[in-house]
Amino acid sequence: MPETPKHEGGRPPVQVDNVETVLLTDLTARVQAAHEQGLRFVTATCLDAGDDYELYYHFAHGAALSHLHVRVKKGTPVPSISGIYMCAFLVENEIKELFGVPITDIVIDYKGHLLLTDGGPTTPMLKRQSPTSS
Amino acid sequence: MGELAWLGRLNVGGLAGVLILAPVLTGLVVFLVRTKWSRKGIVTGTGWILSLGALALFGFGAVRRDTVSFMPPQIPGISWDAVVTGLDLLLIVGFVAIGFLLRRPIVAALAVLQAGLVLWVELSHSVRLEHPPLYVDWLAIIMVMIVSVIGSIVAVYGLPYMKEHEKHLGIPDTASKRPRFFLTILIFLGAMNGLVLSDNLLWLFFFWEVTTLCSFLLIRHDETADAEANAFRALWINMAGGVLFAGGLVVLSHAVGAVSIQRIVESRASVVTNPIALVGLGLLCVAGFTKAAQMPFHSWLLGAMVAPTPVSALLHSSTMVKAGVYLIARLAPAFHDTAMSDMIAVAGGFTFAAAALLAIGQTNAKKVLAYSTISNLGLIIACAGLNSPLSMAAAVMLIIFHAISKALLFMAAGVVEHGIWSRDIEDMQGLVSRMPLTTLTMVIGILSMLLPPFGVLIAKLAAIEASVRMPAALLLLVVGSTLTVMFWTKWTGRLLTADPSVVFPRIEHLHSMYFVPLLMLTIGALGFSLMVVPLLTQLIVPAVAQYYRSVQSDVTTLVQFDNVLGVPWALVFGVLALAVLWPLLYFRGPRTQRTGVYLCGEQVETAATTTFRTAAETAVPVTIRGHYFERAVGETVHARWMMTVSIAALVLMLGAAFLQR
Amino acid sequence: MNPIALGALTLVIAPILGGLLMGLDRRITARLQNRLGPPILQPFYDVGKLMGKQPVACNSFQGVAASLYLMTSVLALLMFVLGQDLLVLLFVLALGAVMLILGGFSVKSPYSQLGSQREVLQMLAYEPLLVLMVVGVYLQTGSFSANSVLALDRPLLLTMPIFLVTQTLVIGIKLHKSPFDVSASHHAHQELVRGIYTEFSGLQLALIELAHFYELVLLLGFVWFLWHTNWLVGAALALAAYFSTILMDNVTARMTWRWLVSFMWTWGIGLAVANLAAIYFMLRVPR
Amino acid sequence: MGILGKARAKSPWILHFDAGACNGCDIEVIACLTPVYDVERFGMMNIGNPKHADILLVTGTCNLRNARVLKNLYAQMPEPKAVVAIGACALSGGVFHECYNVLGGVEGIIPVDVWVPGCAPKPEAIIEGAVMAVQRMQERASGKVQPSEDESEDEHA
Amino acid sequence: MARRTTIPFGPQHPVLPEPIQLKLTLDNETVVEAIPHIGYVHRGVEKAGERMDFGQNVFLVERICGICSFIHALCYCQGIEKLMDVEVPPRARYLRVIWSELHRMQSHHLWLGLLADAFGYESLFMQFWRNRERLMDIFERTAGSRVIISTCAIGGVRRDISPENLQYILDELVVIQKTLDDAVDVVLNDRTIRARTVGKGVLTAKQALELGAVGPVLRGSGVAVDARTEGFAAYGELGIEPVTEEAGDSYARTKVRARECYQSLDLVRRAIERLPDGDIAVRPRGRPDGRTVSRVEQPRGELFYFMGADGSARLDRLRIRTPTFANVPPLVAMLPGCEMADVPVITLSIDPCISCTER
Amino acid sequence: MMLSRVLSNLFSRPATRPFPKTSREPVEGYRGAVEFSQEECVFCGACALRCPANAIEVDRPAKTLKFDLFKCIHCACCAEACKRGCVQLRSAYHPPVYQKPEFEFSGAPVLAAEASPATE
Ligand code: SF4
Ligand code: SF4
Ligand code: SF4
Ligand code: SF4
Ligand code: SF4
Ligand code: SF4
Ligand code: SF4
Ligand code: SF4
Repeated sequence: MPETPKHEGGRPPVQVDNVETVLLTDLTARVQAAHEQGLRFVTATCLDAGDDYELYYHFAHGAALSHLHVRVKKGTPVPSISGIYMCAFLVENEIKELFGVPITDIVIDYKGHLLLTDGGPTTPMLKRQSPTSS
Repeated sequence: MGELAWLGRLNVGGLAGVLILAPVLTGLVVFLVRTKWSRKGIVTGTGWILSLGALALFGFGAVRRDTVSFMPPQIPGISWDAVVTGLDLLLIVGFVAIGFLLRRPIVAALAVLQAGLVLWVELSHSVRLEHPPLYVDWLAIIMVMIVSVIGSIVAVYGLPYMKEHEKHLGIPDTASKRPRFFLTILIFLGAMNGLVLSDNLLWLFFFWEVTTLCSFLLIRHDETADAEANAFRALWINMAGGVLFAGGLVVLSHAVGAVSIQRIVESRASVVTNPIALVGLGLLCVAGFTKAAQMPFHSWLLGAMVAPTPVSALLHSSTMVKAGVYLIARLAPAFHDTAMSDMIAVAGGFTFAAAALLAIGQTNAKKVLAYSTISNLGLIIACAGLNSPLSMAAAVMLIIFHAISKALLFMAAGVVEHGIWSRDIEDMQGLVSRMPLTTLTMVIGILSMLLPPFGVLIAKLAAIEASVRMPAALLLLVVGSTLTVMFWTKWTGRLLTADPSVVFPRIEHLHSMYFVPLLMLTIGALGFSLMVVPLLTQLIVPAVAQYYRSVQSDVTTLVQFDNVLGVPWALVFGVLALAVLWPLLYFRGPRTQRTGVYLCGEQVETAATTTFRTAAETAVPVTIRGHYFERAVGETVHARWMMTVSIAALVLMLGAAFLQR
Repeated sequence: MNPIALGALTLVIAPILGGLLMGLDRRITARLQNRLGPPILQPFYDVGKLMGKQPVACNSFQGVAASLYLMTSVLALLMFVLGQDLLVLLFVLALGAVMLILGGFSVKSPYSQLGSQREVLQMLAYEPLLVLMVVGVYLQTGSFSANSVLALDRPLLLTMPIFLVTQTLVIGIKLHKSPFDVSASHHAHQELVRGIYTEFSGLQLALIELAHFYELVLLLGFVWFLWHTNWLVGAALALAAYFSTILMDNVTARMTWRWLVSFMWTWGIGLAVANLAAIYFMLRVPR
Repeated sequence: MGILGKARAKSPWILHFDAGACNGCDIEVIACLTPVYDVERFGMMNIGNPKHADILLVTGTCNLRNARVLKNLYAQMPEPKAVVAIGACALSGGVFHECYNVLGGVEGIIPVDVWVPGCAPKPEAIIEGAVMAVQRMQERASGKVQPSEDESEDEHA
Repeated sequence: MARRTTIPFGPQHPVLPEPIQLKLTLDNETVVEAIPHIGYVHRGVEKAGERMDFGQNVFLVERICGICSFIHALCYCQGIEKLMDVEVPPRARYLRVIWSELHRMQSHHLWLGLLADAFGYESLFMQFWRNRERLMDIFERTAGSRVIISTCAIGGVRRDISPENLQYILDELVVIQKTLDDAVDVVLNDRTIRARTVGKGVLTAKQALELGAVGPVLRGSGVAVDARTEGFAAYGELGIEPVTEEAGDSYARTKVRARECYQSLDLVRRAIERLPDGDIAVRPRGRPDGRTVSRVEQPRGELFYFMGADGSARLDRLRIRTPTFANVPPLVAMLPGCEMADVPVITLSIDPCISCTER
Repeated sequence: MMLSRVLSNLFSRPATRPFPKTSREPVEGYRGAVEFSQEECVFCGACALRCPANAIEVDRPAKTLKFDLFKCIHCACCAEACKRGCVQLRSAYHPPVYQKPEFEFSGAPVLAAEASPATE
C-alpha cells in the first residue's frame, strides 16, 4: 500500500484528553503528587520521536484518566517512578529494554532481560535501529 | 563344647579383675608414656585385651550355663569391700574438691550428701555384706561384651580423631591433652565393666560415680566455656542422680535389709507388698533415669554434644546412658507386676515419643543423634517397665542393637564432621557424592535404627507387641515410632540428595583407623540383624529366662510362630538384598541414559545440572532446605509442658509404690 | 492350601486384581465427571508402555528405591495371605514407603524433594492408624497374626466399626486421592508436578505402579478382614471403601499437608483410640 | 513388539508446552481433556512432566527464551517419543511470523512429527494429530521409520 | 536461618498452562519471595502493529490472546474509530456486547475450571469446562470459529447473528445457567474449597489501588472500577453495575468472577432482547490520524490501548497495556507469606494471562 | 451438592462425543480449510494484499499463486477480498499432516495438487 503524505485528511488529528506536559525535572514531584491524591497508576507509554523520547504516564481516578507527558532527549537519564509506584517496575523495565531509555533505579531491575534474551534483538522498538543492535 | 570345657573352669574373679582393672592400668601407662606409637599400640592392645576378656567371659557363661556370684580374687590383707568404700570416699572427696575448684558449691554439697548417705548404709547394722559382691549372668555378659567390644572400637577410632581434633583446634603436639583423654576413656571402660558385674549396690554405686566423673572430664575436655558449662551440668545432674541412688540405698537397706541385687530380687514377694521397699527401688530407678538422660533430666546429654565425637559415641552407645537403663532392667524382676512398673513404662514411653518429636526439629546432626538416644533409652526403659519376658527380650535386643548402630552413627558423623567441618544436616546434603563410603555406613546405620529387617526395629516391634496390655504405653510407642521414622527419613534423604552430574562418585580416602571401626560396626549391624533369630534363641531367651527365674514366667512362648520373633527374618533379608542388587545391575552402563533433573525446562545444561535460569537471565542454583517444622516441634515450643509431664510421671511413679495391686 | 502355592497364586492374581480395580477407578472417575473414560485395562497398558521406555535415571539409587518399594509391597501382601504377623507386615510396608521417599529425596529436583518431604508427613498421618487397627485385631484375638483373625468366628466390624472409616481414609491417603493428595497426584496438575514421582521414569515408574497394584489389594484386604466370616460381605465392604475414596476424590479439593496431619492426628487417631478403648473395656483383656 | 506395542499405542502420555502461543491453541488442547472430547478414552493423560511423557504438544511461535526450554523438555523425554506442532504459530509463526522476537515456529528447534494447521485448530484436529503422532511413534519404535533426528533434516532440506 | 529453598516454579509447569516462571524462595514451605521471570511469550506485537496496516491489525491484536480475543479487537477498533471519527451502527454495538459478554462468560468458566484444577478438584473442573463447551458451540455457530472469532471490524462487526441463532443462544443460556448454578454453588460453598481460598492472598483496597490492580482483583478488594461503566458499545444503554466483594482474598476474587458470569448472562439476554435492526457495519473512510487512548473491560480487567497515527495506513505507535500486566505487581506482593501449596491458587486468583502480558 | 452432581453423572450418559468414530457435521460458516478455485483465479493479488499472515503469494506477471497453509490463520480476509469468489473457506477443518503440503498453482496447469499424502 503506498504511503500517503501525513495529515492530509480534512480533520485535525485527534488528541488525547487530559494530558499535561511536564518537564523531566518535575516528573518525580508530579508523580508523587498523583500518588498522594490516590490515583491508580495505569501504565506508561514510550514513543520514539526521532531525537527525543516521548513518555506518557497514565493515571486513573475511578473511571477518569489523566496523563503526564514528558519529552526527553535520547540519552538523558530518566528517574524511575517505581520508588513511588512499585507497580511501575514492570513497564519501566520494558521501556528501558525495548526503547533503550536509560531509566535509573528501578526497584527490580531486570537489566534488559525482562522480555529479551541474549542473542536476540536489542531495543527493537526504536524506529531506526542503532548500528549496534542486531 | 567339649574342647571348650576349660572355659568353664576359668577364674571368673580374675577375669573380672582383668576386665575392670586392665584398662585402668593401661590408661595410666598411656598417660605416663607419651609417645605416639605407644599410645596407638596400648589403646589398640587394651581393646584386644578387653574384647578377648569379654569373649572369654562369654565362653565361660556358655559353658557354665548358669549364673555365678563370686568374690574378687583374694589377696591377703586386703578387704575389697574396704577398698571400694575407701575409693568411694576418695571419689567423693574428689568431687568436693572439684566443686571448690570450679566454684560450684552445689557439686560439693551433692558430694557431701552422697558421702553421708553412703556412710549411713555402710554403718547401719541391718546390712549384710556377706553376699559375694560380683555376679555374672547372661545380662551381665552381654553388657560386658558391649562395653568391651564397642567401647574398644570407639577408643581406637578416637586415636586418629583426637589427632585431627587437636590439629583443628591448633593445639601443638607438645601440649596435647590426648594422654589424659585416653586415660579417662579407658578408666571409663573399666568402670563400666565393674558396674555391670557388681551385685552389691554399694559397689555398683562406686562405679556409677566413677562413670559420672569420667563423663564430666570427657565433656570438659576442650575446656572452652561451653564445654565447662555443659560438663558442669552433666556433673550436677548425674550427682543428683547419685544422691537419689544413695537415698534409695538407704531406704532399701532398711526395708529389705540387703544391698545385693540378687537378694532384693529374690525377696520380691516381700518387696512388692512393702511400699517403702518399692520407693527405695523407685529412687534407684529415678537415678537410672538421670543417667539414661530421660526427661526431665535429658538436658545433660544434649549439652554433652560439645565434647569431641568419640566421647559422644562412647556415652551414647556402650557406656554411661546404658548404665542407667541397665540398672532399671536389672532391678525390674524385683518390681514385676506392680503399678510402679507400669508407671515406669509410661514414663519411658513418654520420653520415647517426646524425644522423637523434638528430634524432628533439629538441624544439628549430633543433636538428632542425642535425641534419638534419649528416645531409644526411653523405649528400653518402657520395656523394662512393661516387665514381661517379651518386653525384656526387646529391651536386651535394643541394648545390643542400639549400641552398635549408635556407635556407628556417631563415628560416621565424626568422620563427616572432619570431612565437611560441620555438624549441620543441611550441610550434609548430597554427602553421598562427596563421601560415598562414609555416607553408606551412615545410611546403613540410620536404616538399621528404623527399618525392618534390622534388629532395632524387630526389637521395637516386640516392644509394641509386649505393650498391648498397657494401652497408654502402647499409644506412646506407636506415636513415638512413627515420629522416629520421620526424622531419620528426613536426614537420610538429605544425605542421599545427589547432584545428577556426579555419575561415578570418587570414593573418598578414609584413614584406616576410621575405616576399620566403621566397617566392623557396619558388619555388626548387618550381621547381627541377619542372625537375629539365633541371637534370640541362643542368647536372649536364656538371658531372659535366667532373669525371670524368680518370677516364674513362661519364656518358651517367646519364640512362637505368630509373633514378631517368629518371622523368617533371614529370608526377608535375602529377598530385600535381591531387590537392592538387581536394579544396581540393571540400571547400569550405556543402556540407561543419565539425565538432568526436571527444572520446569529452565535447567542450565552446561553448568552444574541443578542450576536454572531465572529473572534477568541469571543462572541460579536450586537450593532445597530440609523441613524441620521449627514452629511446630521446636525445642522451646514444647520444653515447658514436656518438663511438667515428665516430672509428674516420675512423681506418679514413686506414688504408685503405695498402690497395692 | 499349600503356602507356596498360595503365595505363587497371590503373586499372579494380586496385580491383575489391583490393576483391574485401578482401571475401574479411572473409569468410574471419568463417569463421575460426565466423561467416557479409558478402557478398564488402561493401567496395564500404562505399565506395559512404561516398561518399554528407554531407561532414564538421575542416579542409580532410584532404581533400587523403586525395586524395594515393589518388593516390600509384594512381601507385605504375601505375609498377609500367609497369615503372618500383621505388625511386621506394616513395617515392611513402611520400609517400602521410606525407600520410595528416599528415592524421591535422592534427586536434587525441587518437586521430588518437596514431594518426599510431604510424603513423610503423609506417612506420619496414616501409619498410626494402621498400627492401631492391628492393635484392635490383637485386642480381640490375642495375637498379631493374620491367621488369628480367620480363626475368629464373628466379624471384626461389629467391634471395630470406626476402623472401616479410618481404613478408608488410609486408602485415600495411600492412593493420593483428594483431599489427601498433598505429595503427588495422579494427574500432575499440582504445585509439585508429580511430586515424589517426578523423577522416576520408565521402568522405575512401572515398578512403582505395579507396587501400587499390590498395595491396593493389601489395603482392601485389610478392609475385607473386617468381615472375614463371609467373604462376599467382606469383598463388598472392601469395594464400598474403595468406591468411597473415589467419590471423596471427586467431591473435595486438595488440602494442605498441615490440614492432613492435624486432621488425622485429631480425628483419625482420636476416633481409632476411642474405638480401641471401647473394645478394651468391653473385653477386659486379661493381663 | 506385540503386547508392548499395543500398550504403547494405548497409553500415550502427553506433555503440553506453550512456546509463545496466544492461548487460543492452549485452551483447545485443554479442551481435549474435558468431557466433550475426553482424550483419556485413548489412554492419553496430560502428565505435565517430560520424564513421563510420550508425546509433546507444542503450540506457539517460539522465541529464543522458550526455545531453550523446549529443547530441554524434549531432551528430558525418554524414547520413544513424538512431537506434534499445533496451530499456525507453531507451524510458521502465523500472524506473528514477522515479529522481532519470533523464531517462526517449532521447525528447526526440535524435530516435529505431526503438524496441525489452524488458528486455533479444533480439538478434533488436535486429537487427530495426537493419534497420528502415536502411529508415528509406533512405527519408529518398530524400526519402520528413521529416528526423528535424521528425518527432520532431510524432510526440509 | 539463612538457609532457604530456592526453586523455579515454571516456565513449563502443569498448573501453569502458560510459560512464566516464578523464582520462589521458601522458608520451609512458606514463600518468602517470588520474583517473576517472563519473556517466554514475548513476540513483539506492538512493533508488528506499526508494520501491518491498520485494518490487518485487528487480526493481530485478536491474537494477543485467544481467551478474550474479541474484546482486544473491540478495544482496538473503538480506538481506531475514535481516530477516524466513525459512528458505529447500533446493531453492531449490541452485537459487540453479546460477543463480549459471551467471551467474558467463557473466560470466567475457563478460569473457574482452572482454579478447581489448581487445587485438585477435577470433577468441578470438568463441570465448568463442560459448560464452557456449550459457549464454544455458540461461538462456532455464530462466528465461524471457536476461539479466535474474528467478528469485530473497524466500523462494526463482520457477521450478523441470524434470528434462529439468537434463539439458539437464548436456549443454550438456559442450560448454561442451570449448570452454572450447580457449579458456582460448589465453588462458593464447598468446605474444602473455602479452606483453600478464604483468606489466601489478601489484598486490601488500598494495596490494590496502590499496586495498580485491575478487574476482578481490584473489585475483589472492594473497589468498584469497571471500564464498562464508561458506556462504550451498548453498555451505556444496557446499564451495568460493577460487581464487588470486600474481602480481597482469593475467595472474594472467585466470587466476583462467579457473579460476573451471571451479570454477563443477564447482559447477553437483555442485549438480544433489545437488539436493534439495521446495518452491522459502516465502511470507514480515510485513515486514522492523531493520538488517543482506548479502554475496555476484559474478563481479567481493564484493557488499555494507546494509539498514535499520522494519517498513513500504518500506525505510528500501538501501545497495549493488558490487565494481567497490571495484576502482576499485586501478585508479587500477595505471594510472600503464603504456603507453597497456595502458590497455584493465589497465582491463578489474578487469572494470569501471560500471552497478553508480554504481547 | 457436588456429591449428588457426580452421582447423577455416574448414572447418566457421558457428554463425550464419540469422535473419531463419528464426527460431527461441520457447522455452517465455520472458517475451516482454505480452498481456491484455480480456474477462476485471475492472479490479481487482492487476497495476498489483505492477508494478515502473508500466507498467499501472488506473482502477477508469472501468474502463480502460492498458498502457505502453515501460515494461514483462517481469518477469511482473502475470501472477503476476492471479489471473484475464488477463495473460499470450507466449513470442514484441515486435517493434520505429517509433512508441509506444497500448494501452488499458476495460470494454466496445476503444479502441485493440494497434497497431504499421509492423511489418508
Ligand atoms: S569439629 Fe570435630 S575435631 Fe573439631 S572440635 Fe569439633 S569434635 Fe573436635
Ligand atoms: S574453626 Fe576454622 S579457624 Fe578455627 S581451628 Fe577450626 S578450621 Fe581453623
Ligand atoms: S495459531 Fe492462532 S490460536 Fe494458535 S496460538 Fe497462534 S494465534 Fe493463537
Ligand atoms: S489464559 Fe488462563 S488458561 Fe490460558 S494459559 Fe493463561 S492462565 Fe492459563
Ligand atoms: S487480556 Fe489476556 S486474556 Fe484477555 S484478551 Fe487480552 S490477552 Fe487474552
Ligand atoms: S484468489 Fe481471488 S483475490 Fe486471490 S489472486 Fe485469485 S482472484 Fe485474485
Ligand atoms: S484465511 Fe486469512 S490468513 Fe488464511 S490465507 Fe486467507 S487471508 Fe490469509
Ligand atoms: S478481486 Fe477482482 S476486482 Fe478485485 S482486484 Fe481482484 S480481480 Fe480486480
